[in-house]
Amino acid sequence: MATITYREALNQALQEEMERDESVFLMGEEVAEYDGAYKVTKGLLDEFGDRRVVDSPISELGFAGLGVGAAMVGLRPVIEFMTFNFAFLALDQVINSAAKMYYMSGGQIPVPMVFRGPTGAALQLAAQHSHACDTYYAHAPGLKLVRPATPADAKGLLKASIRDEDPVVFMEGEMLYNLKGEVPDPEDGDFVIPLGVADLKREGDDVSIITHGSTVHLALQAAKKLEKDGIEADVLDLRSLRPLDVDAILETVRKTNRAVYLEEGWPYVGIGSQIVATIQEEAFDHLDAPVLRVCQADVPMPYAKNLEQKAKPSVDLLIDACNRVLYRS
Amino acid sequence: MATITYREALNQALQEEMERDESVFLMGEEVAEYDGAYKVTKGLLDEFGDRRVVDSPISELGFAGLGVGAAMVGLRPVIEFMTFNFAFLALDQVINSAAKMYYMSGGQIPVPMVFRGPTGAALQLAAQHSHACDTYYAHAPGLKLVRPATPADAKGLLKASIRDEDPVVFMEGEMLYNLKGEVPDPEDGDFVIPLGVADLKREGDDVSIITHGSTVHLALQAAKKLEKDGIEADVLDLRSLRPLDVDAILETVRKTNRAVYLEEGWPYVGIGSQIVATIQEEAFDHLDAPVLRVCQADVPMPYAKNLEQKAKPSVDLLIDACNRVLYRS
Amino acid sequence: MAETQTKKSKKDKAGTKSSNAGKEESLEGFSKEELHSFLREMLLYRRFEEKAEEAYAIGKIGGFCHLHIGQEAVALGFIGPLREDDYVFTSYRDHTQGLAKGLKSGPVMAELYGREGGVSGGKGGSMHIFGAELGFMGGHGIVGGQIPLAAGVGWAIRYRGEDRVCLCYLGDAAVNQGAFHEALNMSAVWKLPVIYVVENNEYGMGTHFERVSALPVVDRALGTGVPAHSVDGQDLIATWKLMDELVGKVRSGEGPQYVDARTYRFKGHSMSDPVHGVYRTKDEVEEKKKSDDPIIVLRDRLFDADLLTEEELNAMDADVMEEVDEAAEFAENSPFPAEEELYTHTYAEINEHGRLFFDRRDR
Amino acid sequence: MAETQTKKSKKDKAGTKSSNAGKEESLEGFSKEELHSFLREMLLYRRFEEKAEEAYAIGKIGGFCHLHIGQEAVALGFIGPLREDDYVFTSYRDHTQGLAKGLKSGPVMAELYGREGGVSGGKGGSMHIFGAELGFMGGHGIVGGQIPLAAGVGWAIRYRGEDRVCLCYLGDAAVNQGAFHEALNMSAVWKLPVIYVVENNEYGMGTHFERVSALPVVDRALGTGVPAHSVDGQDLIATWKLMDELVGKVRSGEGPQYVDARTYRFKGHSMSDPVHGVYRTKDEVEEKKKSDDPIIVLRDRLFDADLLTEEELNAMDADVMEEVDEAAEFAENSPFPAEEELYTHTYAEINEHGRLFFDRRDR
Ligand SMILES: Cc1ncc(C[n+]2csc(CCOP(=O)(O)OP(=O)(O)O)c2C)c(N)n1
Ligand SMILES: Cc1ncc(C[n+]2csc(CCOP(=O)(O)OP(=O)(O)O)c2C)c(N)n1
Ligand SMILES: [Mg+2]
Ligand SMILES: [Mg+2]
Repeated sequence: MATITYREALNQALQEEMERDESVFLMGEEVAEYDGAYKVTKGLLDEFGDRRVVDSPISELGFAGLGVGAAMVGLRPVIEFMTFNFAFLALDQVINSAAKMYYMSGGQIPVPMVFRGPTGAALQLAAQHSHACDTYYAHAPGLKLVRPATPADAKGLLKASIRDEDPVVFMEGEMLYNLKGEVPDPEDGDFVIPLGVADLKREGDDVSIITHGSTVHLALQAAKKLEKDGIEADVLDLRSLRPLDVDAILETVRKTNRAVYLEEGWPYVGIGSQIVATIQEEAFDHLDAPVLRVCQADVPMPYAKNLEQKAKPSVDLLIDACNRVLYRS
Repeated sequence: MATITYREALNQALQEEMERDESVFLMGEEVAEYDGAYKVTKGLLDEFGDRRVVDSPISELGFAGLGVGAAMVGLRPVIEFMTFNFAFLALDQVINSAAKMYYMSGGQIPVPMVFRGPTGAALQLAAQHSHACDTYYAHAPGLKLVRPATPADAKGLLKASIRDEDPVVFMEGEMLYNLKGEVPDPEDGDFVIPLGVADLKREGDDVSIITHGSTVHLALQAAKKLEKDGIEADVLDLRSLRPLDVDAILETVRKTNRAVYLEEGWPYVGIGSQIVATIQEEAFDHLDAPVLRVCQADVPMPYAKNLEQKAKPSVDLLIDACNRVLYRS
Repeated sequence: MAETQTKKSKKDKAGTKSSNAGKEESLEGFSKEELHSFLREMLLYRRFEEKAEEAYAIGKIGGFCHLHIGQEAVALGFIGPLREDDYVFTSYRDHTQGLAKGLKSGPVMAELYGREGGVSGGKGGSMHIFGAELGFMGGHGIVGGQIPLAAGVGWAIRYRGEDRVCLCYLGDAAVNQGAFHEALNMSAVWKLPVIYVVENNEYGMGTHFERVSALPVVDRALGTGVPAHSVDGQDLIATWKLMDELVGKVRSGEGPQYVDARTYRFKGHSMSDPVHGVYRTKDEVEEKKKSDDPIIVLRDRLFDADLLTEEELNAMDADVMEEVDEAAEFAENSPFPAEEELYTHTYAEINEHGRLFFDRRDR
Repeated sequence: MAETQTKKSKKDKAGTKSSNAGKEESLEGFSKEELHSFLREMLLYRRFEEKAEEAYAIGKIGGFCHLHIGQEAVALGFIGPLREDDYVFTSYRDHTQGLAKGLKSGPVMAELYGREGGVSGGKGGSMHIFGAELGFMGGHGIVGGQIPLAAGVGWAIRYRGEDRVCLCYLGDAAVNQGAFHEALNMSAVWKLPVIYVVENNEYGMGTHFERVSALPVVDRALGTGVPAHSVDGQDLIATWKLMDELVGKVRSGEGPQYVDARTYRFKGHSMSDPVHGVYRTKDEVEEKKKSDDPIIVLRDRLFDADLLTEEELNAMDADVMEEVDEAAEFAENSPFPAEEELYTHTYAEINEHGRLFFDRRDR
């Protein structure tokens, strides 16, 4: 085990998969000469050359579609969106081409590829650059959606995503790139985490905090604080949203009988609403309180520091929600 | 009261608002010379001329953005998407420009406009042309989202949407254009239905069927059948999804203690998931059974007639869900 | 196209075209056999579409159905010069291009019928004809959506160091899409082996191209750096020859090419639309059918060159009519897809863990 | 830009430029007063951005902050010739264009600080400067996103029969967006009164334009039918003159225009990026700063024409420095927005019925 950053973990995954499989290539804005806007692709141009690590023009729709086309004939493109904020421009190709191709061709044309990049708010990037975009991709059958929260998950899940036969939307946390964590050494063999397995990042019997992506760390902080107050929380990190580990969700809810969903995105028709629906459909009798949700405020993200802080989901809001499902407030 | 079609009702609304307000204009593919792909804009070119009824190139991103720009300086564009299937191409302008402009300009620049067109599956149009797109628009604060199910609602709500100071996504049912219904005569005064008021389309005490858009009619059919079986259903048509008439939802649920959400769209992170979340957050103790959802099958829409029928939500599936929340199955 | 067999026979013309006397059995470098196969092929497309029209009228085919009638030379003229391992993309107006790339008429018709025996198993329908093994890459319903996909296949060809070519059809109206600009630019920058062909039938649904563009189609790629060409797409021989030349350039690494192929559609935009209306007159359409039918154009050239007799033509037509009838029969006899097929092909890989589908119906 | 006040003074040059002797107090048709105001204005932009840089370094400004240093003549040269009731759009690199359109430096700085006194009340920040009353329409963060918006304002001008003009800046990298192609085509078809100006600083972040385009910037609009022009955007006078001419054309109904304005950015792409690196060398930047600084270019022309003394320049600079200091002070003293402002301005109309917000926090 080595302690490396989330960024390095992603970089290792890309490097290993490109080495393993000649059909994998990277394309996106600034991924080659600049080493990636967030330096995730650092060194890959040097190692693999400009055939396999390619700087694109600022043409999100175009290069997303180019990736889909290349995947249609068997390459395994990894298309980087500098951030998913810009991928709205490409959404037609992601939904109408990538997600539907295999189906509408009656199984003739799979689209094995990854769309990856950071999502969610960073610091004071304001309305157009602070968007947690999960909902837009989770909704569409044909896509898979992966959201790693730690360096190890980032590496293991990216490798699995690149090997998957379907189009995978792989969303990284814009604020996680410098996060450090233990990751198995490359020498110790191929480290792949299968999609669809949630990870219980902390155990407790009193309340289930379910979450995904960057907010996993917020959940862990809140759980620590709750612990001081005598409350033990399960923190379940879903890791992928399609496939979704429904069993793990039901298990924690059946244990604690109370749950809060925490996410970076907007509440209305957010991922949390689906998880709430799933829980109440499948564990209705196990619930001692309504499942509550803690999300971004339902507004475009403001720039001002104080407003932005208030807009984001916080440890305090989460603790408050936990107290409420425990009827302690 | 005259009995007119949904199409005519929309046409009347456009005609009246254009007559009332010089700043309203229509733009979209085939809206002028061709009278609209679905003939909604019939006759308007003749009446208002090609300054106000404008055929656009096939440039969804471009003309959606053009509409936003025109609204930024006070016009009231009504932008027609031939269908919302094609609006994925324009989503960046709808979300990143229209929805966020007023906020990020600190209230300097409102965007009073309507994006309208049909959504949902028609008959055998296959994967790329059969998309109920509600989720994509409901999620984003800054947008309003309206979904009329009857001619009267179509007229009254479109007039309200055009007059609204914010960007309104107005989704029509592709299968509803020929639907007939009573609509107040133009001579009897301005017929406007405010956004945010759900309509109880049928009353019953046993179970709440909550829905929006084209599936309202499916719900009414199911309710009739259930009646024969001694079950009386409330059928609540939400009519707009932002603003959402939460009070009406809670009222019916508090009365019947059992609810089913019916919608055309996909289930995962669908509108229904949000309504379920809302109900369980705000009427948890009133629920005698989990709220169930009936949606399109979670697959891209197939072309074959039999598969398409199976993919769509149906009266049978809805009745089955009602029976389940009544614990009758 | 009833007039195919009644219009002036070769004999009327025989005396006037003395220049053909004593010629070899060829025309512009094509053998009689080839020329006959061209004519047969285009007749097949025509009769296929007519059969589809019939089937649509009686409810055997549903949804949107866009016929290629009038544009047959554009299908054959651009796909004919390709190798079997080259690729073709097109829009929703895709039946005859599929046939041209080698798909059998039966499975294509069965796809229109939405049957199990259809090329896409009945899941795609008229707008989504696919034949992956033959390099026929669909059949795309979003105007302009196929353009970046074709660039991607071009990318893959170059990536693998192959000498294949990717042909991408698009409609005239599709040049107004941003995707066009983005994909052609990338193609030019990376010298991708893609030939973009605009089937310029003057209209996008009911909108004449001149109403939505300040420049003619051929000039619309000027800002991208992809070389542009024009051709009379109703003239099969001219089209074939241009394509042959372009394929040579592209195969040898010269990079992408762009073609404005003038053509005309004799039917409505789709089966749901009228043939003419406010946007074009009945006279315009009738005039075009007479003067600008690619099948008649080729037929008459063959008559004039003494390379075709009326009997041969009739036999040919009877032959394709039979093929088309068989295609319809094949479609008719093919069962509807099994209901379990609703969920298959959503994903190519059903992951071992987790849930992929969320409708909670029995599967 | 410390060298502004130390570089060769006019006196060194006085003797060599005899052609200026006996001239009126003007240059290329601009009065001395005008010329001084130009120089002061560009100095203000420079000092403003330098102050923003300082403030960013000490954490007063957050997020992305894109400076315009090196590109001042493009701001002034295109906005200067506009009327107050004309409109301007630009990208996220938007501070000095806002100043040029008449926004006060204090409220612009306060916006960068995210304060209540900011032009957008602190909600927009560096990338979203707006001044609706002055026709400054922002400040847009999605590359190319402002292009269709500007076409829309052009549409509205034409719709209302006004003689206003809409100026739309975009970066060189933005010409690769589909939005560019779509919006320019519509502008040409409908003859919209919009002037599209590419601030061609050669790079989009770390990518040189030649790596992502087969054609030079000026040719990239060729496929749209919008007439194209080139100008040296570091030469304020040339830029102003070209714009003046174009504004005349556009105001009189000639339709849209497109300009490739050559310029250069002296700083990193944003405050988070290095000034140079793999994509350009330190030498390249230093050389440009010396030879291609729009302020030095104008200054030296004025020195040479005996229209400026070093003392005047120093006074001018001191003056703008004071203005900029005051702007920073204004920003510093402006409070953070009240917390209740989190929800305001999401909607312009809070409907009487129904719920618009769904986070269930107290509001
Ligand atoms: C993005 C998008 N917008 C609109 C449509 C609806 N539509 C289908 S075909 C068509 C006209 C296309 O015309 P053209 O590209 O000239 O092709 P043609 O039909 O003439 O072959 C339109 C508007 C669509 N399918 N996709
Ligand atoms: C659609 C989109 N893609 C990517 C980005 C990230 N990004 C911001 S600025 C920029 C470079 C733009 O360069 P250019 O248009 O030349 O303008 P300049 O920064 O040189 O003024 C990129 C890639 C973005 N904001 N929007
Ligand atoms: Mg056409
Ligand atoms: Mg640039």
